[in-house]
Amino acid sequence: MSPNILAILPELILTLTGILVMMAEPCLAPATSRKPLGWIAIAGTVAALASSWYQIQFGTIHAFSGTIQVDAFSVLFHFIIGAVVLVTLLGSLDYFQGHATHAGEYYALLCFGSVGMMLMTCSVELLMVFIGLEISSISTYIMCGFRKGQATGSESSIKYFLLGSFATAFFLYGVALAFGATGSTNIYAIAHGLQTTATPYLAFTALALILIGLGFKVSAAPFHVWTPDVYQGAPAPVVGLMSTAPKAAAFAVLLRITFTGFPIYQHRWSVLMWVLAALSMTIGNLGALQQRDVKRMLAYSSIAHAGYLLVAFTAFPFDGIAAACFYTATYAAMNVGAFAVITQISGYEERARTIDDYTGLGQKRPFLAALLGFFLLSLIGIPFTGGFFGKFYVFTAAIHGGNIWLAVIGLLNSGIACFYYLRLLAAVYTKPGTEASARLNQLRPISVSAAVGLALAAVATLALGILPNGAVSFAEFASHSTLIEQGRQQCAASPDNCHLQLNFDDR
Amino acid sequence: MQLALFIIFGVLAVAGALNLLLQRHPINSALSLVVVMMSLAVLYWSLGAEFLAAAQVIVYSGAIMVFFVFVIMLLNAGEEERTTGSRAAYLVGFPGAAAIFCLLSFVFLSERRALGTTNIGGYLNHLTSNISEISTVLFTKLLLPFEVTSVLILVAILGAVVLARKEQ
Amino acid sequence: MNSFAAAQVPIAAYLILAAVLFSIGVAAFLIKRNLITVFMSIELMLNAVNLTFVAFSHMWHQVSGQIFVFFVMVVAAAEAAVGLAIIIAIFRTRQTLNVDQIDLMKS
Amino acid sequence: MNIDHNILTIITFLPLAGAVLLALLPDRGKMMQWGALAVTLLTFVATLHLPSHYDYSAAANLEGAGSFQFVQNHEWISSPAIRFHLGVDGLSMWLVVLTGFLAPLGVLISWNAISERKKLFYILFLLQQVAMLGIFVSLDLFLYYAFWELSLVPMTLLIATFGRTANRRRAAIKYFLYTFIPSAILLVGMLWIYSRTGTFQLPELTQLAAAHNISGNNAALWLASLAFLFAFAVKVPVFPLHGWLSDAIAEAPTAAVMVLAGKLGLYSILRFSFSIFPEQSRHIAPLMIALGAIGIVYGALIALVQKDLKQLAAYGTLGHVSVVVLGIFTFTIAGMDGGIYATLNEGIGGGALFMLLGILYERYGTYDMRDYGGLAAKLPWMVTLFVITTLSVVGLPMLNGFVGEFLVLTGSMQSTVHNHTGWTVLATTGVILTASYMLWMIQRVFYGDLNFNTADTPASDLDAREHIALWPLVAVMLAMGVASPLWMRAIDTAGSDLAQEPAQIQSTEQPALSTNTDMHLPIPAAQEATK
Amino acid sequence: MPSEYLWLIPLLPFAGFLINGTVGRKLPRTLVTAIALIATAIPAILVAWLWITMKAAGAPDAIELVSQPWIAITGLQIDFAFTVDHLTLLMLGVVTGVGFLIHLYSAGYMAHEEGYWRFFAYLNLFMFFMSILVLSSSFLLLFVGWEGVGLASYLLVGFYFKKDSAANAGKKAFIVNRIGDFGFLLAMFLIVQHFGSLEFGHVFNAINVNPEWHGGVLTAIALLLVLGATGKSAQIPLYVWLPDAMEGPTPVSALIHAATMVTAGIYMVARCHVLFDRSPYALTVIAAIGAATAIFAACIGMVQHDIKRVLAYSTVSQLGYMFLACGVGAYTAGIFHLLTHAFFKALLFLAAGSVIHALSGEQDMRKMGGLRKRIPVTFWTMTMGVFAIAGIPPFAGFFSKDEILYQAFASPNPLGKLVWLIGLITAGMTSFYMFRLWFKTFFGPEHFDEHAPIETHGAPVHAHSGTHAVMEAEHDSGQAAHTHGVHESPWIMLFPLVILAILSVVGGWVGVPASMGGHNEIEHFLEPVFANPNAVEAATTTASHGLELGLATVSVLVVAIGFLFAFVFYYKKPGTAAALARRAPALYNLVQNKFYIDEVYSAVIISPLLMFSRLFLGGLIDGGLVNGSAAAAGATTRGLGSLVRRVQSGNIRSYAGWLALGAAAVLLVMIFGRSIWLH
Repeated sequence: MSPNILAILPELILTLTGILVMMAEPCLAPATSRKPLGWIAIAGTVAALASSWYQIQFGTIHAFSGTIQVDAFSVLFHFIIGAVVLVTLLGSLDYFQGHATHAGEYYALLCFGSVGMMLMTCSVELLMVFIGLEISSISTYIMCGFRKGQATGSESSIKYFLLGSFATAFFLYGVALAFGATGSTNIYAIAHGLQTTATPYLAFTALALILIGLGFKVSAAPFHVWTPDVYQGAPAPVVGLMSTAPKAAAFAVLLRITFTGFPIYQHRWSVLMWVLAALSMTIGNLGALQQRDVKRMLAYSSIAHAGYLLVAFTAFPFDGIAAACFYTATYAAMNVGAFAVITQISGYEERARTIDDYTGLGQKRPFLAALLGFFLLSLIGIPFTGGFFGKFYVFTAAIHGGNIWLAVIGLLNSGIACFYYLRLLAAVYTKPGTEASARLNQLRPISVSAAVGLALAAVATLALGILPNGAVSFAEFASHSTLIEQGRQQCAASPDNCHLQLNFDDR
Repeated sequence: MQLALFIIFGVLAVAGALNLLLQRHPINSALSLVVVMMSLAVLYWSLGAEFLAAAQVIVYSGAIMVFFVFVIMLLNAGEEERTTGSRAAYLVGFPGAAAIFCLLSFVFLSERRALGTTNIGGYLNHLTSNISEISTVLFTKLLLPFEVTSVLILVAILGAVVLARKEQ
Repeated sequence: MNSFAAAQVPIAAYLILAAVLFSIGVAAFLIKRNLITVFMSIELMLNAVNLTFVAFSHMWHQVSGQIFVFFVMVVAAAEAAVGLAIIIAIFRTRQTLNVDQIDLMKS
Repeated sequence: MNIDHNILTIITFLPLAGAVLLALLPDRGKMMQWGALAVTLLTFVATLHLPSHYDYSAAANLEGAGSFQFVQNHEWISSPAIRFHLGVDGLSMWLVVLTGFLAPLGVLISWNAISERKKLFYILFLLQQVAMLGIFVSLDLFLYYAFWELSLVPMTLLIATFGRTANRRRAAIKYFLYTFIPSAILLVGMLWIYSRTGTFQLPELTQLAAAHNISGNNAALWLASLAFLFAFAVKVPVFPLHGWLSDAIAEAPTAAVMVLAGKLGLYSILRFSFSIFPEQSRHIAPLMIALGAIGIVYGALIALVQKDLKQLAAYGTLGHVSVVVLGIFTFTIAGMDGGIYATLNEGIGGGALFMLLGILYERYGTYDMRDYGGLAAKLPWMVTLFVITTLSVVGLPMLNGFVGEFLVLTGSMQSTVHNHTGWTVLATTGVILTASYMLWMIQRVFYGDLNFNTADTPASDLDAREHIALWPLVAVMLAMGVASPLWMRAIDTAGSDLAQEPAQIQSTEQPALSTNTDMHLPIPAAQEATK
Repeated sequence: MPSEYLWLIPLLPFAGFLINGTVGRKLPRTLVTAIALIATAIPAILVAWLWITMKAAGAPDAIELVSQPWIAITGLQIDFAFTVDHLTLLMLGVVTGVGFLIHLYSAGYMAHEEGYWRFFAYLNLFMFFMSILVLSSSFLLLFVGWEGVGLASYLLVGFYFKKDSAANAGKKAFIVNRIGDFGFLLAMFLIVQHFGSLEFGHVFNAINVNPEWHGGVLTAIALLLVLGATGKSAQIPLYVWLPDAMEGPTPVSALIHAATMVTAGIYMVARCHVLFDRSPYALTVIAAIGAATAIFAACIGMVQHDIKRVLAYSTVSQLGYMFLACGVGAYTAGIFHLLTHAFFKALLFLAAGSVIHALSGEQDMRKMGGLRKRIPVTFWTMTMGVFAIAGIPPFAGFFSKDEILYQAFASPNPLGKLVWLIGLITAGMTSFYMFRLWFKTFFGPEHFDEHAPIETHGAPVHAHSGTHAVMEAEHDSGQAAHTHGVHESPWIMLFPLVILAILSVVGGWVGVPASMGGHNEIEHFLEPVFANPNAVEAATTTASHGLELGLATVSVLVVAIGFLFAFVFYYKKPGTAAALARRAPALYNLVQNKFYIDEVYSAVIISPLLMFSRLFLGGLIDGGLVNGSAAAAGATTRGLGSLVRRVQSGNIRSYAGWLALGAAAVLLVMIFGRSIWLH
C-alpha cells in the first residue's frame, strides 16, 4: 500500500463513510428511522479505529511530502478521537429518533468532523492543521445548532461560530508570524528555523497568537468564556463530542507545536502555560460551583480539566507529552461517558437540565445513575478511576519538573471541584422530593447500542484507572516517538552539529 | 511606485476598515469591506502575488461579499440599533484591542531591520511564472490540504443545507 | 521622483498595516451590533492576516505563504456559507440580528 | 500455593467481590442483608488468618520497618514505578482484624434500620470495607493513597443518601471537602517524595529516611511532612481540625459512623508520618501532644453540654482519638503501644456506642436526650450493654479502654517533651470529664421516670439480631481488658520500633523504664540523666 | 492452703455475678440467693483456712501468687499477681466475713424487691472487686479493685434508678471518685516514670534500699495518692458523695459505704506506708485532712434527721479518725479502727435497716420513737453498736479510738496534740449524736403511724428519702408481708445483727493495749507489714502506760459528757434541742444544710465549667473558630465563583472583549515575560 494511502487510511475511511451516509440519506423514506445511517457511521468509525491500529505497526509514516506524520502519538489521538466518536454515535442513535429529519447529516458531519480532528493530530504542517481545525470547527458549529427551532441551540451555534472564527483569526495570525519568523509552516522547519531566526520576538508573538487560538479551542482560561454558553445550548451528545474530541485534537496540535515546534522557547511558553493552567483550573472550578444547569456545570468542569492538562506542559518534554496524552485519553473517556449518560437522561427534549431534575435518578434508573456517579467520581479524581490516575500522572510530571506549587494549586482545585460534582451526585442519590424530577419518569428504556457505548466509556475509564500500564506505556511510546522524530529531523536539518542523544528513556 | 501603492491603498484599506466600523447600515459596512479587499488586492499585486490579487477580487469581493450582501438583503437587515448590551466590550475589549495593536507594532518595529524591505514585481526569477510555481507547490507538496479542503467544503455545504433549511 | 518610485517599503510597514486592520477588525467585532457585520469584521481580520502572509511570502521568496492565503480564502468562503446559514437560523427563531439580544444563556 | 502469599489480596477484595455480587442480585426480601452478612463474615474469617499465622517471634527479632509479613509485592505500573505491595505488621494486623470484625456487626445493625435502597447501602458499605482494608495493608504509597481517597466516596454517599435529616447533603459535602482537600496536599507531598527518591515503596522510603537520604532540602522536607501530617490529622481528627466530625456523625447511618473517625488517620500517622519523617515528627511532637491533651479535655467538655446523643458521642470521639494522638507523639514505648491499643478500643467502644444509639433511634426516632428517660426498666438488656459500653469508653479497668488509656498517659508522663507533666495532668482530667458526660447521658436516657416520648412509644428490648450484634463487642471489650497481651504481643513489636530513635547511635537504655538500680531522684536529677 | 486456691476468693463472687447477672432474672429467688450466698460463703471459708495456714508455725509473712501477665509491653509488665500478707489477711477477713453476713441479711431485707437478682449480682461483683483490691500486689491491680468497687457502688447506689435522686447519687459517687482516681492515676504515672514498675514489692524495695530519698517526687506521689484516698474514703474535700450514697439499699450502705469500700483509702495508705513514711509533709496533710473531716462530719451528723444520714456522716467522721491515725504514722491503730468500725458500723446500718424495715420504709427519726419494745432484738443489737461507736469501754470502739488518740498525742508530729484535741472533741460529739439517734429511735413517745399508707409519708420530709421505690416495690409485690404494721425483722436479718453485735463487743479485745493489761494482738499481727526498718523506734513503746491510761480516762469522760447531753436533750427534756436551734437559727441552718458544701461546689466549679464549655468552647471556639473558618473558606470560594460567573454575561461582544484582553495578556507575558519560575 502506498504510504500516502496508508497514512491517511482512517481519515479516508471516515470520509468515505461520511459520503456514503450522505448518499444513503436520500434513499431512505422521509419519515423512517435514520438509524441505519448511524450504523453505517458506526461501522466506518470502527473500521477507522481498526485501520489506525493497523497503522501502528509501520512505525512513523511520513506522507504527502512531509505534510503528515503518523507516529504513535498520532495513532494514540486517532484512537481517542475515534473512540469518542464511536461512543457519541452509539449514544446518538436514539437521540434524534422521532424528532429531526436531519439525523443523516448529523452522522455525516460526525464522520467528517472526525476526519478533521484526526488530520490535526497527525499533521506536521500548519496549513494542514488549519484545514483540519476548520473542518472540525465548522462541523461542530453546525452540530451545536442541530436542535433546530430551539433558541438556545442556535444561540449556542452562533456564539461558538463567531467567537471560534474570531479565535481562528488569531491562530492564523500566529501561523503567519511563525511563517514570517522562519519562512516555513512546517513544524520541523519552524523548529529548525527558530534556531537561526533573526527575529525571535516575532517568533514569540507567533507562538503567543497560536496559543491564543488553540487556547480557545481547548477552552483554557482566559479564552474559556464561550464554553459554558455553548455547552449549555448544544445538544448533549454534541457537547460530549465537542468537549472531548476537538479538544483532544487541539491538545495534540498544541503539544506538537510547543514541544516539537518551539522547544527552544520552552522556558518562555512554560511560564505562560503555568499561568494558563492555574487560571483555567481555578476559574473553571470556581465558575462551576454554583451552577444549577448540568451541562453548564460540566462546561466549567471541562475548562478546569483543560487546566489540569495544561499542567503537563510545564513538565519536562518526555514526561509532559506522556502525561498529557494519558490525561487526554482519560478525560475523553470519562467526559464522553458522562455526557453519554446525560444524553440518555435528558434526551432530545432536554427533560433534565438542572441538578434538581436529576433528583431521585438513583432510584428510577439505578444503572444510569451508577454510571453517571462513576464518571463523576472519575472527573473528581477518585482512585481506581482513570481520572485519578490521569491527574496523578500529570502532577507527577509537573512535580518532577519542579512545579510543586502548580501541583498544589491544581490539587486544591480538585478539592473545590468535588463540591459541584458531589452536588450532582448527591442529587442523583437522594430521595425524590419534588415534582421537578417527575419528568424523569418519561425516560425510555435505554437501547442496546447506547448501553454498549456507555459500557465502552465506563470500561475505558475503569481500565485506565486500574490497569493503566498499557495506556501509560502507549503514552510514553507516543511521547518517545515524537521526541525521536524531533531529534531525527534536527539531525537531518543540520547533520554537522548533531550531537543528539536519542535515548529518552534515561530520564 | 511601491511606496506610492502602499501609501495610497494602505490608507484606502484603513479608511475602508474604519468606515466598516463606523457605518451603521450593514450594506454600507459590506461595501466598505469590499473597498478594503480591493485595496488589499492591489497590495498583493504590489508584493508579487498576482494570482492572489486576482483571487482576492474574484473570490473575496466577488463571491463572499456578494453572499454577504445577499443575506443582508434576504434578512432585510436595517440600521443597527445602538443597544448597550455589554460594558465589558468597552471596558475590557478596547484596551485589549489597543494593547494587541501596540504589542504587535512594537514587535514589528523592533524587528524591522531583520525583516528587510520589499521590491516591486515579486521575487521570482522570470523563468517560471508565479502561478505555475504556486500550482506546482499546491499539487505536490501541499496536495493533501488541497484535497482535504474538499471535505471542508462538503461540510460547509452540508451545514448550510441543514441549518438554512426550513423544518417541515 | 525616481527615488520615490524606487523607494522601498519596509516589510514592517505592511505588517503594521495588517496589524492596524486586524485591530480594527477586533474593534469592529466589539462594536458592531449586527450579526452580519460582526461576521464581516472577522473577514476583515482574516484579510489582515492574509496581508501578513503575503508580505512574509514576499520576504522569504516562498509561495507557501501565498498558498496559505489561498486556503484562507477557501475557508473563509466555507465559513461564510455556514455562518450566514447560522445567522439565518438565528433570525428565524429570534427575529433579530442584534448581538446584544442573543444572550439567553448566561452566568 | 501457600495462602499466606495472597491472603491480603483475598481479604481486601472479598468485599469488592461481594459488592459486585450484591449488585447483581435482586433487591428482594432480606436478600441484601443476608448477602452482605455472608460476605462480611467471610472477610472476617479471612482476617482471622492473620493473627493465627502471624510469626510473632520473627516480628520481635526483625529490626525496623522490614518486619512485614504476608507480603505480596508485584509490579503494577511500570512508570511511575508503582507496585502492588501489601503486607502487615504488628501495627496494622489487628486493625485489619478489627475492620473485618466490625463489618458483620455493621450489617446486623443496619438490618432493619436501612429499609430503602438496601442494595445501594450495602454496596457502598462493602466498598468502604475495601477501602479501609486496603489502607491498612498497602505498603506502596500510591496504592495506599488510592485506597485512602477511595474511602471518602462510599462514606460521602452513605451520608448523603442515608443521612438522617435534611442537612445530610451539606454534611456529606463538608465531610468530603474537609478530607479531600488535605488529601490533595498529601498527594503533592507524596509526589514530591517520589520525585526525590523514585520510589513509592514504604520499606525503601523508611530506610532512606533513616539514612537522611530523602532530600537534602530541609525546608521542603518539613513542608512535605506537614502535608502528610495535616492530611492525617484532619482525618483523625486532631483538635482544631474536627469541624467535619460532629456533622458527619450526626448524619451518617450507624454502620458508617462506626468507622468514620479514628483509625484510618491514626494508622496513617503511625505508618507514614513516623516512618518517612522520623525527625520532623519528633520535632512537632510537643505541638501534637499539646493538641492531644487539649483535644481530650475539649471534646469531653463540649460533650458535657450536648443535648443530642450523637453530637455527644461525636465530641466524645474527638476526645478518644485525642488520647491516641497524645500517646503516639510521646515517642515512648508505652505511649506508642497504648496509642495503638487505644485505636482498637476506639473502634470497638465507639462502634458499640454508636450501635446502641442507633438501636435507640430505631425505637424512639430521636437523638434528643430530652426525649428520653426511664428506659432502664423497659429495656433491661439494652441498659446492661449500654452501661458496659460506657464503662469501656470511660476506661474502667478490666475493660479494654483502660489498658490503652493507662499506657498512653503513662507514656505521656515518661516522655521528655517540654511540659509533658502539665499536659499529662491536663489529659488525665479527661478521665473525670469522660465519666461525667457518659454517666450523665446514661442517667438522662435510662434512669428517672419515663417521659411522654418513652412512655408512649411501644418498644421492646433487644431482639436476637441485636444481641448477636452487640455481644461480640462486649466479649471483646472484656477480653481486651483482661488479656491484653494477646493483642499487645504483635502491637508491641511495632510500637517499640516506632518509639525508637531512627537509626541513631543511641543509648539502648530507656532511662524511665530501666530497673531501679540506676535511678535518680528527685526529678531534676532524673531529667539530667535523660539529657 | 495451697496458694492456687487464692484465685477462688475473687473468682467465685465473679462467677456469682455472671450467673445472676445474665440469667438471674429467669431464676427463682431462692436459687439466686443460694448462688450469691455460696459465692460469698466459700471465699469466707477460704479466708478462714488461709488464716489458719498463715498463722501456722513457720509460715511465711506473705504468700505470693503470680498468674499470666495483664499488660506487657517492652519495659513494663503488669501481672495478675496477688500477695497475701497479714494486712491483706485482716482485710480479707473483714471483707469476706462482713460481706457474707450482709449477703445473708440482704436475702431477707431485699426479699421483695423487683430487681432481686440484679442486686445480688452487683453485690457479688462488689465482693469480687473488693477482694482484688486487697489481694493485689501492684498499684495497678489495686486500682482495678479500686475502680471496680466504685463501679459496684455506682450500680448499687443507683439501684432504684427510677428515682432521680438515686440515679444522681450513683453518678455523683462515681464522678467524685473519679476525681480521686485522677490523683491515683497520676501517682501511678509518676511511679512508672521513676520506678519503672508498679509492683508494691519493687517500689517499696527501691525506697527501702535508698534511705536518702525523701520528699520530692515521693511527696508528689504521696499527695496524689492521698487525693485518691480522699475520694474513695470520703474525706474532705471529696466526701460529698457518701451522704448521698445513702440512696442505695441499706445493706449496701452497710457493706460498701461503711464496712469495706470506703476503707479502701485507709488500706491503700497503710499499704503504701513505706512511701508515706518518706514524706512527712504528706503525712501531715493526711492527719490534717483526717482531723478536719472527723470533726466536720460529726458537726453535720449532730443535726441530721434521717437515720441513715446520721450514720453516713458518722462514717465520714470515723474514716477521718482512721486517716488521722495514718497521718500520725499509727497505721496499726488506723487498721485496728478500720476493723472495729467495720463491725459496729455494719451493725448500725443493718440495725437501722431493720428499723426502717419495721417501719415500712420510714427513715426520718422524727417519725420514730419508742421502738424499744416493738423490735427488741434490733434494739439490743443496735445498742451494742451505739455503745461501741461511742467508745464506751469495753466495747470495740473504745480500744481502737483510744489507740488512735493516744498515738496522735504521742506522735512527734507538731500537729499531734492539736489533732488529738480535735479527735477528743469529735469523740464527744460522736457520743452525742449516736445517743441522740438511740434515744430518738427507741425511746420516748411513738411518732410513727402504724398503718400509714405509703403515699402519705409526708413528701417534704422524704425529699431525700431513699425508700420511695422500695416501698413502691414492696407495695406491689409484698403487700401480704406488711399488713401487720411495725414488726420485727425475720431471723435471716437478725442473725447477722447478732453476730455483728457480738463482734462489736469483743472485736476490740484484740487490741487491748499493754497499759490496760492486754497484749495488743493486732499490733503484733500486723508487725511484719508495718515494721519499718529505718524508723527510729517510736515513742510508743517507751511512752508511759500512765499517759495512755490518763488519756483513756479523759476520752471516756468526754464520751460521757456527750451521752449526758444527748440524754438531756432527747430523753429528759425533748424540746431543748429545738429551743437551742431556734436560738441560733443561722448556725443551725448552716449545719443542718451541711454547710452548703454541695451548693458551693455546684456554684464554684460545676456551673462555671458548664458555662465555659457551652459558651466559650461550644459557642466561640467550636461554633466560631472551627466551623466558622470552614464556613468562611466556603463563602470566599463561593464569592470568587460568583465573580467568575459575572464575567459570563451571555453577550458575545463581552466575550470577545475578554478574549481580546486575554490575548493581549498572553502576548504581554510571552513577549516580556521573563523566565521567572522555571529553569
